[in-house]
Amino acid sequence: MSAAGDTIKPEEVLIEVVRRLIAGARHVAVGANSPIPAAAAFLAQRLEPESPNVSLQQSPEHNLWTDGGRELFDSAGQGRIDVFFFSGAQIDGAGNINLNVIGDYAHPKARFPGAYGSAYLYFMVPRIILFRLEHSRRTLVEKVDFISAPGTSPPNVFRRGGPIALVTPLCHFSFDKPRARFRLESVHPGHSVEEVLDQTGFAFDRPEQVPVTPPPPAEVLPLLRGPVATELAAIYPKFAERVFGIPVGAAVA
Amino acid sequence: MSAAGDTIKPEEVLIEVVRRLIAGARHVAVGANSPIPAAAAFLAQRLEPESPNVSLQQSPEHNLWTDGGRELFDSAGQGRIDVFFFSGAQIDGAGNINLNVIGDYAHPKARFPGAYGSAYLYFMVPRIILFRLEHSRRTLVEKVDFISAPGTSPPNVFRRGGPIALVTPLCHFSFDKPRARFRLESVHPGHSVEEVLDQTGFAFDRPEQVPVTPPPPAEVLPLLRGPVATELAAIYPKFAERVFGIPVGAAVA
Amino acid sequence: MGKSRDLDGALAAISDGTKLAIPADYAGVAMEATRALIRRGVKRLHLVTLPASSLQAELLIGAGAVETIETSAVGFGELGSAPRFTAAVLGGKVTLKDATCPAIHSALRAAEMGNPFGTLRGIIGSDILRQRPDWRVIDNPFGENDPIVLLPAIRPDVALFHAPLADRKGNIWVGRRRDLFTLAHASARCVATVEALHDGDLLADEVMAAATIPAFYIEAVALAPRGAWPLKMGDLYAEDTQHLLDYIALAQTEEGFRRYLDDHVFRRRAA
Amino acid sequence: MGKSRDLDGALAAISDGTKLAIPADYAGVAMEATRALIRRGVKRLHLVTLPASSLQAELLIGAGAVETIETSAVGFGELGSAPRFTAAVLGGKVTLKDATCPAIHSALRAAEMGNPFGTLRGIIGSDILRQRPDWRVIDNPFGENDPIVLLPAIRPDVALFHAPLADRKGNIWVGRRRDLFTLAHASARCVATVEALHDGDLLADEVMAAATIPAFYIEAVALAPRGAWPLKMGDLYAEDTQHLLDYIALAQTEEGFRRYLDDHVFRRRAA
Repeated sequence: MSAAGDTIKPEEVLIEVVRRLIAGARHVAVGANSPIPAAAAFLAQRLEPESPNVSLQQSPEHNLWTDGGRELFDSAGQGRIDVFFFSGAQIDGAGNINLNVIGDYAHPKARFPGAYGSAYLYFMVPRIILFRLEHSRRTLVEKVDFISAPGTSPPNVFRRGGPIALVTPLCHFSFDKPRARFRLESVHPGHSVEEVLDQTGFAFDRPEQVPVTPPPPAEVLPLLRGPVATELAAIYPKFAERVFGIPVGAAVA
Repeated sequence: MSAAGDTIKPEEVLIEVVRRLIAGARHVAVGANSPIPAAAAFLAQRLEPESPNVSLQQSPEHNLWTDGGRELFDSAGQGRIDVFFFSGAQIDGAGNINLNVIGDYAHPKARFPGAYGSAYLYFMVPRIILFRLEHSRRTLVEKVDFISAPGTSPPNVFRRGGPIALVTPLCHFSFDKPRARFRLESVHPGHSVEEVLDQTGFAFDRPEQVPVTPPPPAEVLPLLRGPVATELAAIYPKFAERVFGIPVGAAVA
Repeated sequence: MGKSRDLDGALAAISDGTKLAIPADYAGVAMEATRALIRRGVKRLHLVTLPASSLQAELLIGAGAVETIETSAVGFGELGSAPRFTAAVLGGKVTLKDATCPAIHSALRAAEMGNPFGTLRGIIGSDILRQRPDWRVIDNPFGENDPIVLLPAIRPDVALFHAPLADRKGNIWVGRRRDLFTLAHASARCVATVEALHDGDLLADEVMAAATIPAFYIEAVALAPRGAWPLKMGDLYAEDTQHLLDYIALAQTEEGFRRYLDDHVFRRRAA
Repeated sequence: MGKSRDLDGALAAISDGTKLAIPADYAGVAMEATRALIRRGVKRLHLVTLPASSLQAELLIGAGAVETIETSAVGFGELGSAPRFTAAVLGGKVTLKDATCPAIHSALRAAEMGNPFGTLRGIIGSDILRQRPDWRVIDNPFGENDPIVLLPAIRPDVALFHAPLADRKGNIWVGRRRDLFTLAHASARCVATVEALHDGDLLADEVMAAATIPAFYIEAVALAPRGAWPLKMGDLYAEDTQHLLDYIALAQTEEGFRRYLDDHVFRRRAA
């Protein structure tokens, strides 16, 4: 347990898990609306021996792109992007993600913004990390209503990437590609395997003894809550306010 | 006859013919190694009521491209280029041009630089003007040894452009696309239909009475030999020296 | 003088039924022009977003100006969903052609190159592909049993965007918003609003020329200082986050949305 | 320090058999680097020119460094033909893959996008197509009886070019020589020589950033003032026309070409 163990927020645990998953990457690209991945990437830039390139789709000031929005997709197509992140309104046990609709596509019950680049990047980036702040049977389902991007593909379909992990406030799953199934890697401090079983709509593998997720170590926390939180507030003001208590507008002024 | 009729150089007649052929164009693009088209285009910019865009592949200073060399081909594909120019080691009676080899391709007798963009632009630009400074049975042949770009295409092949004229030191041919044949439009001052028949390796149509090509009118000649020649010398020093007597190096310094 | 117009004059190129291409927020969104289009009551637009949109598509859809939208997403990122877009899709009031970002890039680049289709890896197995009968899967002729997606080229009638600078000839400096080149090239015509006019010729300066769309692609330019408001404009000004949050709250109902239009779109005309 | 190397160090990425992509004269040709490669005796290069070349391909071919060249043309424009290229083709000393400019653009852009092939209108009926069994004609699936050409993507091992500026991180400012972006993106690695070093971060200035290739595409950078000589370098210096005319005259014979190499390539090493 870290020194500040009991005050650690769920988002901070997620950021720490993501930080470990992106270790050693040369280029971490972060899509729009992804504050947790952005925070983890900013940490990696400060902590990794070989500071990775970090590009934020959301922020021209924090990106390395000079050839338009297409350059992210081109770079992924060229094999230059090692890590990307997705969430999903629904994520299912086979790693399929749904960013489009709930219910029948022609007459949906709920509609989300859309698939963005997921249907492409999910194939092209070796390490896709899924994260979902709501861990429930509503979000983690047996089968998504709509496959925005499939978790796996038949062997003849060109694919160099896909999901490697799913991170939630309860736990960290890894993805077993040959079996197209998730495996419970660890449960976050304060939660239990029973809770995960209870709240997860899909079947998953797990070891006999499920480890506890290590929280952010003592040397990481001040970095996260200090300079990284400030950097984040300029791009994700609402998130930075909620998690780190930085008032909206403070970073812009 | 213009006032300076007897001193007009063959290249000046060609430039004048080209100038008339590009009348009304919105965008005249000139490839590498094309001093005569460049001169005609510079004249058009000074004389046309609606000054055309003129872009020179050879000269970044004289072009409007800001998206790389590909932009010429992209623009042509978009239908934005009205006029382009080609020459050819051989040009045949069906409008085929050869910029590659003489003899058998695998064991050629002569080799030229290559096709450049001809195999594409010949299809995409509505008004392609062919010009050839050597009018002989060696250059204007019944059938080219190698088709760098074909004069016409079957009706199912997408094609919005092609040759409209062939200009030589002797005469001006127009191209009859449905018949895939050249037609003699006019013979330049000082030359005859017999000479054209004698020096041309392909069969062509002609009217009963073949007109004489009008030489550059009196108001065009000073423009051509003055500012246009100077403009040209910066890009085509050898041509400007030979035709207009401007020493090589004068324009660069 | 050249291609400069007042805002309404510049927007004359956009009429009912126009296939209108617009950029994502990071590339410069012509919001002042969008409000002018809504005031004019434009109808039946076919919107194409390169590749996603937020307030621009949302307002046009809410105002009933859009018949079809081809997009990879409409939303406000972490601020929330786009309420009028969501309502219009759920209510069947707009034809939605769901796409994915690089598909729209590929289809517009195909138009830019004069090709009838673009190509795209990935997507196979996505229901997006299943919902797009206009997209085709072929067997890569250079591979073996290697399916790959082809997308018909998208050729918009008009591209509309907001850029930092224009000169008096109509050359537009866009900086690193390179998607705007694709939009200008792929579209038959192009209308831009700009923050400011540049004295002199943007193409005469090699440094500025490198990020300048030449005037021969541009139909009309209108001056519109802070013309992307309340969205951001690169390094020039930030998004007006509070305004967007207020909008999202208001636009949860049709009635609230109408009030927003009255306050922020129609009132300007009276002013 | 970072990606800066001395010239020979930077060129370590190019070895015997490398598939090497080079730009046309207007985009910035790394001539000083080319001379260094010839001095080192590099062999069996597979040259890809985007889309044509003059002295660079000519010298490499004359020096016996090239096994295959894929190009739309090698020549000196109005100054004349490229004598060693011509002799090598006529003598069967080099494998020539004849192309046409937009085909090479399309094939490199396909690699840039991660696509297995590029698409191209035109060409049908050209003998160039007939001589390229690696190109395919398919029936456009969005048309009817509408043949169209597909070209396998070209993925060079290394791109080599000359640019005006680099900063200490390895970001390269290329101005409007936008083909260099395509070369850097399509190639696995990229080596650049530059006229000068820029103090500060090219990406930190929005005006410079717009025409800057980010360092993460760049393997190594070497300083080479007047590194394109005797070719031109945009608005920085003109082509040395007299030198090229002298070269063309000398290189009409193998012996004359060897004398040129002694005088202008090998002598530099001794100096």
